[in-house]
Amino acid sequence: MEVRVGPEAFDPGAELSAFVAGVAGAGAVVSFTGVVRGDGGLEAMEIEHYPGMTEAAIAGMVDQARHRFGLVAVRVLHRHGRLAAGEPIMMVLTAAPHRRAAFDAADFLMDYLKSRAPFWKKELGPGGSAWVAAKDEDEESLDRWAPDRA
Amino acid sequence: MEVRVGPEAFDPGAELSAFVAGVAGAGAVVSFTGVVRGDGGLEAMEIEHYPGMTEAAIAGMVDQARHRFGLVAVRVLHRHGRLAAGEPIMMVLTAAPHRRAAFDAADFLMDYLKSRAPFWKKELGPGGSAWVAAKDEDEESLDRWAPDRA
Amino acid sequence: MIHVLYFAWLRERAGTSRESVETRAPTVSALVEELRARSEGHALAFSDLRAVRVAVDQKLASFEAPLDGAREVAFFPPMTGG
Amino acid sequence: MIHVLYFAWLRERAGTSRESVETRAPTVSALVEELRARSEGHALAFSDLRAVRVAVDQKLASFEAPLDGAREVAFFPPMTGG
Repeated sequence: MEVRVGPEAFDPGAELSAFVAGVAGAGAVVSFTGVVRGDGGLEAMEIEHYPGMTEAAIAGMVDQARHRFGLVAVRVLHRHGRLAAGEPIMMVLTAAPHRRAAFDAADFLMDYLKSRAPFWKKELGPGGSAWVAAKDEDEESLDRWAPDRA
Repeated sequence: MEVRVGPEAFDPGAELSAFVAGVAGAGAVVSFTGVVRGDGGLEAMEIEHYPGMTEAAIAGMVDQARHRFGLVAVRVLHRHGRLAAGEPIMMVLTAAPHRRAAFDAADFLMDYLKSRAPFWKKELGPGGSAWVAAKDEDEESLDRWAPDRA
Repeated sequence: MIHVLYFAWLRERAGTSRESVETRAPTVSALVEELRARSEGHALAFSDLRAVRVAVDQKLASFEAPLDGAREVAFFPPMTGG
Repeated sequence: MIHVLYFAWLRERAGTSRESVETRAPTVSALVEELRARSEGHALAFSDLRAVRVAVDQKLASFEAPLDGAREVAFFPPMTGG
Protein backbone atom coordinates (compact mmCIF):
# COMPACT_ATOMS: atom_id res chain seq x y z
CA MET A 1 0.00 0.00 0.00
CA GLU A 2 1.69 3.18 -1.17
CA VAL A 3 -0.48 5.75 0.59
CA ARG A 4 -1.81 5.54 4.14
CA VAL A 5 -3.92 8.31 5.68
CA GLY A 6 -5.32 7.74 9.14
CA PRO A 7 -5.37 8.75 12.80
CA GLU A 8 -3.06 5.92 13.94
CA ALA A 9 0.46 6.65 15.21
CA PHE A 10 3.31 5.09 13.23
CA ASP A 11 6.97 4.33 13.88
CA PRO A 12 9.23 5.98 11.25
CA GLY A 13 11.98 3.44 11.91
CA ALA A 14 9.73 0.44 11.35
CA GLU A 15 8.45 2.04 8.15
CA LEU A 16 11.99 2.67 6.86
CA SER A 17 13.14 -0.87 7.71
CA ALA A 18 10.23 -2.43 5.84
CA PHE A 19 10.74 -0.08 2.89
CA VAL A 20 14.49 -0.75 2.56
CA ALA A 21 13.90 -4.51 2.79
CA GLY A 22 11.48 -4.32 -0.14
CA VAL A 23 13.63 -2.39 -2.63
CA ALA A 24 16.64 -4.61 -3.28
CA GLY A 25 17.18 -3.16 -6.76
CA ALA A 26 17.50 0.43 -5.59
CA GLY A 27 20.75 1.94 -4.44
CA ALA A 28 19.29 5.06 -2.82
CA VAL A 29 16.54 5.46 -0.25
CA VAL A 30 15.43 8.86 1.10
CA SER A 31 12.97 9.42 3.92
CA PHE A 32 11.40 12.61 5.20
CA THR A 33 9.65 12.61 8.56
CA GLY A 34 7.62 15.58 9.79
CA VAL A 35 7.38 15.84 13.57
CA VAL A 36 5.17 18.06 15.77
CA ARG A 37 7.58 20.70 17.05
CA GLY A 38 7.65 21.24 20.78
CA ASP A 39 9.06 24.76 20.77
CA GLY A 40 7.07 27.94 21.40
CA GLY A 41 4.98 26.24 24.07
CA LEU A 42 3.14 24.11 21.51
CA GLU A 43 1.36 21.29 23.31
CA ALA A 44 -0.51 19.51 20.55
CA MET A 45 -1.67 19.74 16.97
CA GLU A 46 -5.07 18.98 15.47
CA ILE A 47 -5.01 17.95 11.84
CA GLU A 48 -8.22 18.08 9.84
CA HIS A 49 -8.50 16.50 6.42
CA TYR A 50 -10.98 15.95 3.58
CA PRO A 51 -11.76 12.22 3.55
CA GLY A 52 -11.76 10.81 0.04
CA MET A 53 -10.12 13.78 -1.64
CA THR A 54 -7.02 13.41 0.54
CA GLU A 55 -6.27 9.85 -0.54
CA ALA A 56 -7.00 10.59 -4.20
CA ALA A 57 -4.85 13.75 -4.21
CA ILE A 58 -1.88 11.98 -2.62
CA ALA A 59 -2.21 8.98 -4.95
CA GLY A 60 -2.03 11.40 -7.88
CA MET A 61 1.12 13.05 -6.49
CA VAL A 62 2.72 9.65 -5.91
CA ASP A 63 2.03 8.58 -9.52
CA GLN A 64 3.53 11.81 -10.82
CA ALA A 65 6.64 11.36 -8.67
CA ARG A 66 7.11 7.74 -9.71
CA HIS A 67 7.10 8.54 -13.40
CA ARG A 68 8.95 11.82 -13.28
CA PHE A 69 11.86 10.50 -11.18
CA GLY A 70 11.87 6.82 -12.19
CA LEU A 71 11.26 5.59 -8.67
CA VAL A 72 11.62 1.92 -7.79
CA ALA A 73 9.30 2.40 -4.82
CA VAL A 74 7.49 5.20 -3.01
CA ARG A 75 5.35 5.47 0.11
CA VAL A 76 3.48 8.30 1.84
CA LEU A 77 1.97 8.21 5.34
CA HIS A 78 0.00 11.10 6.84
CA ARG A 79 -1.86 11.29 10.13
CA HIS A 80 -4.91 13.32 11.03
CA GLY A 81 -6.57 13.98 14.37
CA ARG A 82 -4.84 15.10 17.56
CA LEU A 83 -1.05 14.72 17.86
CA ALA A 84 1.19 15.54 20.82
CA ALA A 85 4.48 17.45 20.52
CA GLY A 86 7.26 15.13 19.36
CA GLU A 87 4.92 12.76 17.50
CA PRO A 88 5.56 12.01 13.81
CA ILE A 89 2.94 13.70 11.60
CA MET A 90 3.82 12.28 8.23
CA MET A 91 6.49 10.48 6.26
CA VAL A 92 7.60 10.23 2.65
CA LEU A 93 9.84 7.37 1.46
CA THR A 94 11.44 7.18 -2.00
CA ALA A 95 13.74 4.60 -3.57
CA ALA A 96 15.64 5.01 -6.85
CA PRO A 97 18.75 3.64 -8.55
CA HIS A 98 20.68 6.87 -7.79
CA ARG A 99 20.62 9.47 -5.05
CA ARG A 100 19.61 12.53 -7.11
CA ALA A 101 16.29 10.97 -8.15
CA ALA A 102 15.51 9.75 -4.64
CA PHE A 103 16.25 13.18 -3.12
CA ASP A 104 14.35 15.13 -5.77
CA ALA A 105 11.30 12.88 -5.58
CA ALA A 106 11.06 13.23 -1.79
CA ASP A 107 11.50 17.01 -2.10
CA PHE A 108 8.83 17.19 -4.84
CA LEU A 109 6.36 15.12 -2.82
CA MET A 110 6.88 17.30 0.26
CA ASP A 111 6.22 20.47 -1.73
CA TYR A 112 2.99 18.98 -3.11
CA LEU A 113 1.82 17.62 0.23
CA LYS A 114 2.43 21.00 1.91
CA SER A 115 0.29 22.97 -0.52
CA ARG A 116 -1.96 20.59 -2.47
CA ALA A 117 -3.07 17.82 -0.11
CA PRO A 118 -6.25 18.79 1.78
CA PHE A 119 -4.95 18.91 5.34
CA TRP A 120 -5.27 21.82 7.77
CA LYS A 121 -3.22 22.12 10.93
CA LYS A 122 -4.30 23.80 14.14
CA GLU A 123 -1.78 24.43 16.89
CA LEU A 124 -2.86 24.11 20.51
CA GLY A 125 -0.84 25.86 23.21
CA PRO A 126 -1.33 27.35 26.68
CA GLY A 127 -2.71 30.55 25.14
CA GLY A 128 -5.36 28.85 23.03
CA SER A 129 -5.46 27.49 19.53
CA ALA A 130 -4.71 28.86 16.07
CA TRP A 131 -4.89 27.57 12.52
CA VAL A 132 -1.49 27.35 10.86
CA ALA A 133 -1.28 29.84 7.99
CA ALA A 134 -0.01 28.71 4.60
CA LYS A 135 3.39 30.22 3.76
CA ASP A 136 4.21 32.05 0.54
CA GLU A 137 7.53 30.21 0.52
CA ASP A 138 5.68 26.89 0.27
CA GLU A 139 3.97 28.03 -2.95
CA GLU A 140 7.32 29.28 -4.25
CA SER A 141 8.94 25.95 -3.40
CA LEU A 142 6.17 24.17 -5.34
CA ASP A 143 6.74 26.42 -8.35
CA ARG A 144 10.22 24.92 -8.76
CA TRP A 145 8.61 21.79 -10.23
CA ALA A 146 6.51 23.54 -12.91
CA PRO A 147 7.00 21.84 -16.31
CA ASP A 148 8.62 24.89 -17.90
CA ARG A 149 11.23 24.98 -15.17
CA ALA A 150 12.06 21.26 -15.29
CA MET B 1 28.16 9.80 18.68
CA GLU B 2 27.63 11.65 15.43
CA VAL B 3 29.93 9.67 13.15
CA ARG B 4 30.33 5.90 13.09
CA VAL B 5 32.67 4.15 10.67
CA GLY B 6 33.07 0.39 10.98
CA PRO B 7 32.55 -3.04 9.45
CA GLU B 8 29.40 -3.81 11.47
CA ALA B 9 26.01 -4.06 9.77
CA PHE B 10 23.36 -1.59 10.95
CA ASP B 11 19.57 -1.33 10.74
CA PRO B 12 18.47 1.93 9.07
CA GLY B 13 15.09 1.74 10.79
CA ALA B 14 16.56 1.40 14.27
CA GLU B 15 18.90 4.32 13.54
CA LEU B 16 16.02 6.52 12.33
CA SER B 17 13.83 5.66 15.33
CA ALA B 18 16.60 6.56 17.79
CA PHE B 19 17.39 9.75 15.88
CA VAL B 20 13.76 10.96 15.74
CA ALA B 21 13.30 10.22 19.45
CA GLY B 22 16.28 12.44 20.26
CA VAL B 23 15.33 15.58 18.33
CA ALA B 24 12.06 16.74 19.88
CA GLY B 25 12.71 20.37 18.91
CA ALA B 26 13.07 19.68 15.20
CA GLY B 27 10.12 19.56 12.85
CA ALA B 28 11.93 17.94 9.92
CA VAL B 29 14.06 14.80 9.75
CA VAL B 30 15.65 13.55 6.52
CA SER B 31 17.49 10.27 6.09
CA PHE B 32 19.49 8.96 3.17
CA THR B 33 20.38 5.27 3.04
CA GLY B 34 22.77 3.86 0.45
CA VAL B 35 22.22 0.19 -0.36
CA VAL B 36 24.38 -2.28 -2.33
CA ARG B 37 22.51 -2.64 -5.62
CA GLY B 38 21.73 -6.17 -6.75
CA ASP B 39 21.31 -5.46 -10.43
CA GLY B 40 23.84 -6.25 -13.16
CA GLY B 41 24.79 -9.52 -11.46
CA LEU B 42 26.55 -7.74 -8.60
CA GLU B 43 27.09 -10.19 -5.75
CA ALA B 44 29.01 -8.18 -3.20
CA MET B 45 30.97 -5.02 -2.60
CA GLU B 46 34.30 -4.52 -0.87
CA ILE B 47 34.78 -1.11 0.68
CA GLU B 48 38.28 0.00 1.58
CA HIS B 49 38.91 3.07 3.72
CA TYR B 50 41.73 5.10 5.24
CA PRO B 51 41.52 4.57 9.02
CA GLY B 52 41.94 7.80 10.93
CA MET B 53 41.55 10.12 7.97
CA THR B 54 38.03 8.80 7.27
CA GLU B 55 36.67 9.66 10.69
CA ALA B 56 38.36 13.08 10.72
CA ALA B 57 37.17 13.94 7.21
CA ILE B 58 33.55 13.00 7.99
CA ALA B 59 33.62 14.86 11.32
CA GLY B 60 34.73 17.96 9.41
CA MET B 61 31.89 17.60 6.90
CA VAL B 62 29.38 17.12 9.70
CA ASP B 63 30.57 20.30 11.46
CA GLN B 64 30.27 22.26 8.22
CA ALA B 65 26.75 20.95 7.61
CA ARG B 66 25.62 21.70 11.15
CA HIS B 67 26.65 25.33 10.97
CA ARG B 68 25.72 26.01 7.37
CA PHE B 69 22.19 24.61 7.66
CA GLY B 70 21.45 25.23 11.35
CA LEU B 71 20.94 21.55 12.12
CA VAL B 72 19.46 20.46 15.43
CA ALA B 73 21.10 17.05 15.03
CA VAL B 74 23.11 15.12 12.46
CA ARG B 75 24.49 11.60 12.19
CA VAL B 76 26.58 9.73 9.61
CA LEU B 77 27.20 5.98 9.50
CA HIS B 78 29.45 4.31 6.92
CA ARG B 79 30.51 0.69 6.64
CA HIS B 80 33.69 -0.77 5.23
CA GLY B 81 34.69 -4.35 4.44
CA ARG B 82 32.63 -6.86 2.48
CA LEU B 83 28.90 -6.21 1.94
CA ALA B 84 26.33 -8.41 0.19
CA ALA B 85 23.79 -7.09 -2.34
CA GLY B 86 20.86 -5.47 -0.56
CA GLU B 87 22.87 -4.51 2.55
CA PRO B 88 22.89 -0.89 3.70
CA ILE B 89 26.29 0.74 3.01
CA MET B 90 25.86 4.07 4.71
CA MET B 91 23.33 6.47 6.14
CA VAL B 92 23.02 10.21 6.72
CA LEU B 93 20.45 11.64 9.15
CA THR B 94 19.68 15.35 9.52
CA ALA B 95 17.20 17.20 11.73
CA ALA B 96 16.26 20.87 11.42
CA PRO B 97 13.36 23.17 12.31
CA HIS B 98 12.21 23.24 8.66
CA ARG B 99 12.32 20.85 5.73
CA ARG B 100 14.50 22.88 3.34
CA ALA B 101 17.46 22.88 5.74
CA ALA B 102 17.09 19.18 6.54
CA PHE B 103 16.93 18.23 2.84
CA ASP B 104 19.81 20.49 1.80
CA ALA B 105 22.06 19.31 4.63
CA ALA B 106 21.53 15.64 3.74
CA ASP B 107 22.15 16.42 0.06
CA PHE B 108 25.33 18.38 0.92
CA LEU B 109 26.67 15.61 3.15
CA MET B 110 26.04 12.99 0.46
CA ASP B 111 27.94 15.05 -2.13
CA TYR B 112 30.90 15.40 0.25
CA LEU B 113 30.88 11.77 1.29
CA LYS B 114 30.80 10.62 -2.35
CA SER B 115 33.86 12.61 -3.38
CA ARG B 116 35.80 13.69 -0.28
CA ALA B 117 35.61 10.86 2.26
CA PRO B 118 38.42 8.33 1.75
CA PHE B 119 36.44 5.25 0.77
CA TRP B 120 36.94 3.12 -2.33
CA LYS B 121 34.40 0.62 -3.59
CA LYS B 122 35.13 -2.59 -5.45
CA GLU B 123 32.29 -4.52 -7.07
CA LEU B 124 32.41 -8.31 -7.08
CA GLY B 125 30.36 -10.21 -9.65
CA PRO B 126 30.44 -13.53 -11.51
CA GLY B 127 32.90 -12.08 -14.05
CA GLY B 128 35.43 -10.91 -11.48
CA SER B 129 35.94 -7.68 -9.59
CA ALA B 130 36.39 -4.04 -10.53
CA TRP B 131 37.01 -0.80 -8.68
CA VAL B 132 34.13 1.65 -9.00
CA ALA B 133 35.23 4.72 -10.98
CA ALA B 134 34.49 8.19 -9.64
CA LYS B 135 31.88 10.01 -11.74
CA ASP B 136 32.30 13.51 -13.16
CA GLU B 137 28.70 14.19 -12.14
CA ASP B 138 29.65 13.64 -8.50
CA GLU B 139 32.26 16.42 -8.70
CA GLU B 140 29.71 18.64 -10.44
CA SER B 141 27.15 17.90 -7.75
CA LEU B 142 29.72 18.88 -5.11
CA ASP B 143 30.45 22.15 -6.93
CA ARG B 144 26.89 23.27 -6.20
CA TRP B 145 27.93 23.96 -2.60
CA ALA B 146 30.93 26.17 -3.39
CA PRO B 147 30.82 29.40 -1.33
CA ASP B 148 30.37 31.64 -4.40
CA ARG B 149 27.33 29.66 -5.47
CA ALA B 150 25.64 29.60 -2.06
CA MET C 1 -29.06 19.51 -4.80
CA ILE C 2 -25.40 20.04 -3.93
CA HIS C 3 -23.55 18.92 -0.80
CA VAL C 4 -21.51 21.84 0.48
CA LEU C 5 -18.54 21.07 2.76
CA TYR C 6 -16.50 23.43 4.94
CA PHE C 7 -13.11 22.77 6.48
CA ALA C 8 -10.86 24.39 9.09
CA TRP C 9 -11.75 28.02 9.91
CA LEU C 10 -14.38 28.15 7.17
CA ARG C 11 -16.16 25.34 8.99
CA GLU C 12 -15.85 27.19 12.30
CA ARG C 13 -17.20 30.44 10.84
CA ALA C 14 -20.02 28.83 8.86
CA GLY C 15 -20.94 26.86 11.98
CA THR C 16 -21.35 23.63 10.03
CA SER C 17 -19.14 21.07 8.32
CA ARG C 18 -21.70 19.99 5.73
CA GLU C 19 -25.03 21.13 4.40
CA SER C 20 -27.29 20.21 1.49
CA VAL C 21 -28.24 23.15 -0.70
CA GLU C 22 -30.99 23.44 -3.30
CA THR C 23 -29.48 25.68 -5.94
CA ARG C 24 -29.44 26.52 -9.61
CA ALA C 25 -26.22 28.49 -9.31
CA PRO C 26 -24.31 28.04 -12.57
CA THR C 27 -20.84 28.61 -11.08
CA VAL C 28 -18.96 28.39 -7.80
CA SER C 29 -19.05 32.20 -7.55
CA ALA C 30 -22.84 32.25 -7.88
CA LEU C 31 -23.11 29.54 -5.22
CA VAL C 32 -20.93 31.58 -2.87
CA GLU C 33 -23.29 34.56 -3.27
CA GLU C 34 -26.24 32.36 -2.25
CA LEU C 35 -24.34 30.85 0.69
CA ARG C 36 -23.33 34.28 2.00
CA ALA C 37 -27.02 35.05 2.59
CA ARG C 38 -27.52 31.98 4.79
CA SER C 39 -26.16 33.45 8.04
CA GLU C 40 -23.76 35.98 9.49
CA GLY C 41 -21.30 33.13 9.98
CA HIS C 42 -21.51 32.22 6.31
CA ALA C 43 -20.99 35.85 5.33
CA LEU C 44 -17.94 35.98 7.61
CA ALA C 45 -16.56 32.72 6.16
CA PHE C 46 -16.70 34.20 2.66
CA SER C 47 -15.67 37.74 3.59
CA ASP C 48 -12.27 37.48 1.87
CA LEU C 49 -12.26 35.05 -1.03
CA ARG C 50 -8.52 35.43 -1.56
CA ALA C 51 -8.14 33.23 1.51
CA VAL C 52 -10.60 30.61 0.27
CA ARG C 53 -9.90 27.58 -1.91
CA VAL C 54 -12.57 25.42 -3.54
CA ALA C 55 -12.88 21.84 -4.74
CA VAL C 56 -15.69 20.63 -7.01
CA ASP C 57 -16.33 16.89 -6.69
CA GLN C 58 -13.04 16.58 -4.82
CA LYS C 59 -10.90 18.29 -7.43
CA LEU C 60 -9.36 21.74 -6.93
CA ALA C 61 -11.31 24.27 -8.99
CA SER C 62 -11.60 28.01 -9.55
CA PHE C 63 -14.47 30.28 -8.53
CA GLU C 64 -15.41 30.50 -12.19
CA ALA C 65 -15.87 26.71 -12.46
CA PRO C 66 -19.32 25.62 -13.71
CA LEU C 67 -21.48 23.53 -11.39
CA ASP C 68 -23.61 21.59 -13.89
CA GLY C 69 -23.82 18.04 -12.58
CA ALA C 70 -21.63 18.77 -9.53
CA ARG C 71 -22.61 16.86 -6.42
CA GLU C 72 -20.09 18.11 -3.87
CA VAL C 73 -18.48 21.53 -3.43
CA ALA C 74 -15.94 22.07 -0.65
CA PHE C 75 -14.57 25.36 0.71
CA PHE C 76 -11.40 25.61 2.78
CA PRO C 77 -8.34 27.77 3.49
CA PRO C 78 -5.01 27.18 1.70
CA MET C 79 -3.82 23.71 2.63
CA THR C 80 -1.16 23.14 5.27
CA GLY C 81 -0.26 19.47 5.03
CA GLY C 82 3.14 17.81 5.30
CA MET D 1 61.49 8.85 7.27
CA ILE D 2 58.02 9.02 5.79
CA HIS D 3 55.28 6.40 5.95
CA VAL D 4 53.82 5.97 2.48
CA LEU D 5 50.34 4.43 2.19
CA TYR D 6 48.54 3.12 -0.88
CA PHE D 7 44.83 2.43 -1.27
CA ALA D 8 42.55 0.66 -3.76
CA TRP D 9 44.14 0.00 -7.17
CA LEU D 10 47.25 1.98 -6.26
CA ARG D 11 47.80 -0.51 -3.44
CA GLU D 12 47.24 -3.42 -5.80
CA ARG D 13 49.68 -2.05 -8.39
CA ALA D 14 52.35 -1.03 -5.90
CA GLY D 15 52.02 -4.45 -4.31
CA THR D 16 52.01 -2.99 -0.80
CA SER D 17 49.65 -1.04 1.44
CA ARG D 18 52.35 0.68 3.48
CA GLU D 19 56.07 1.22 3.35
CA SER D 20 58.61 3.35 5.18
CA VAL D 21 60.74 5.50 2.93
CA GLU D 22 63.97 7.33 3.70
CA THR D 23 63.77 10.46 1.62
CA ARG D 24 64.75 14.10 1.37
CA ALA D 25 62.17 14.84 -1.31
CA PRO D 26 60.99 18.43 -0.77
CA THR D 27 57.54 17.93 -2.34
CA VAL D 28 54.98 15.21 -3.09
CA SER D 29 56.00 15.32 -6.77
CA ALA D 30 59.62 14.69 -5.91
CA LEU D 31 58.59 11.80 -3.64
CA VAL D 32 56.55 10.28 -6.47
CA GLU D 33 59.64 10.35 -8.73
CA GLU D 34 61.61 8.41 -6.11
CA LEU D 35 58.77 5.90 -5.55
CA ARG D 36 58.41 5.24 -9.30
CA ALA D 37 61.92 3.81 -9.30
CA ARG D 38 61.13 1.26 -6.59
CA SER D 39 59.49 -1.38 -8.81
CA GLU D 40 57.59 -1.91 -12.02
CA GLY D 41 54.43 -2.02 -9.92
CA HIS D 42 55.23 1.36 -8.41
CA ALA D 43 55.88 2.79 -11.88
CA LEU D 44 52.54 1.40 -13.04
CA ALA D 45 50.72 2.81 -10.01
CA PHE D 46 52.03 6.30 -10.84
CA SER D 47 51.77 6.03 -14.63
CA ASP D 48 48.88 8.54 -14.85
CA LEU D 49 48.91 11.08 -12.06
CA ARG D 50 45.61 12.61 -13.20
CA ALA D 51 43.99 9.52 -11.66
CA VAL D 52 45.92 9.82 -8.38
CA ARG D 53 44.95 11.79 -5.28
CA VAL D 54 47.26 12.48 -2.35
CA ALA D 55 46.90 13.19 1.36
CA VAL D 56 49.74 14.54 3.52
CA ASP D 57 49.30 13.71 7.19
CA GLN D 58 45.69 12.72 6.45
CA LYS D 59 44.70 15.94 4.74
CA LEU D 60 44.04 16.19 0.99
CA ALA D 61 46.97 17.93 -0.68
CA SER D 62 48.35 18.76 -4.11
CA PHE D 63 51.41 17.26 -5.80
CA GLU D 64 53.17 20.56 -5.22
CA ALA D 65 52.68 20.34 -1.45
CA PRO D 66 55.92 20.55 0.61
CA LEU D 67 56.90 17.55 2.71
CA ASP D 68 58.95 19.21 5.46
CA GLY D 69 57.94 17.57 8.70
CA ALA D 70 55.38 15.27 7.02
CA ARG D 71 55.12 11.83 8.61
CA GLU D 72 52.51 10.15 6.42
CA VAL D 73 51.78 10.48 2.71
CA ALA D 74 48.93 8.48 1.16
CA PHE D 75 48.19 7.86 -2.51
CA PHE D 76 44.79 6.72 -3.80
CA PRO D 77 42.31 7.02 -6.69
CA PRO D 78 39.43 9.54 -6.59
CA MET D 79 37.22 8.61 -3.67
CA THR D 80 33.99 6.69 -4.13
CA GLY D 81 32.23 6.79 -0.78
CA GLY D 82 28.57 7.24 -0.02
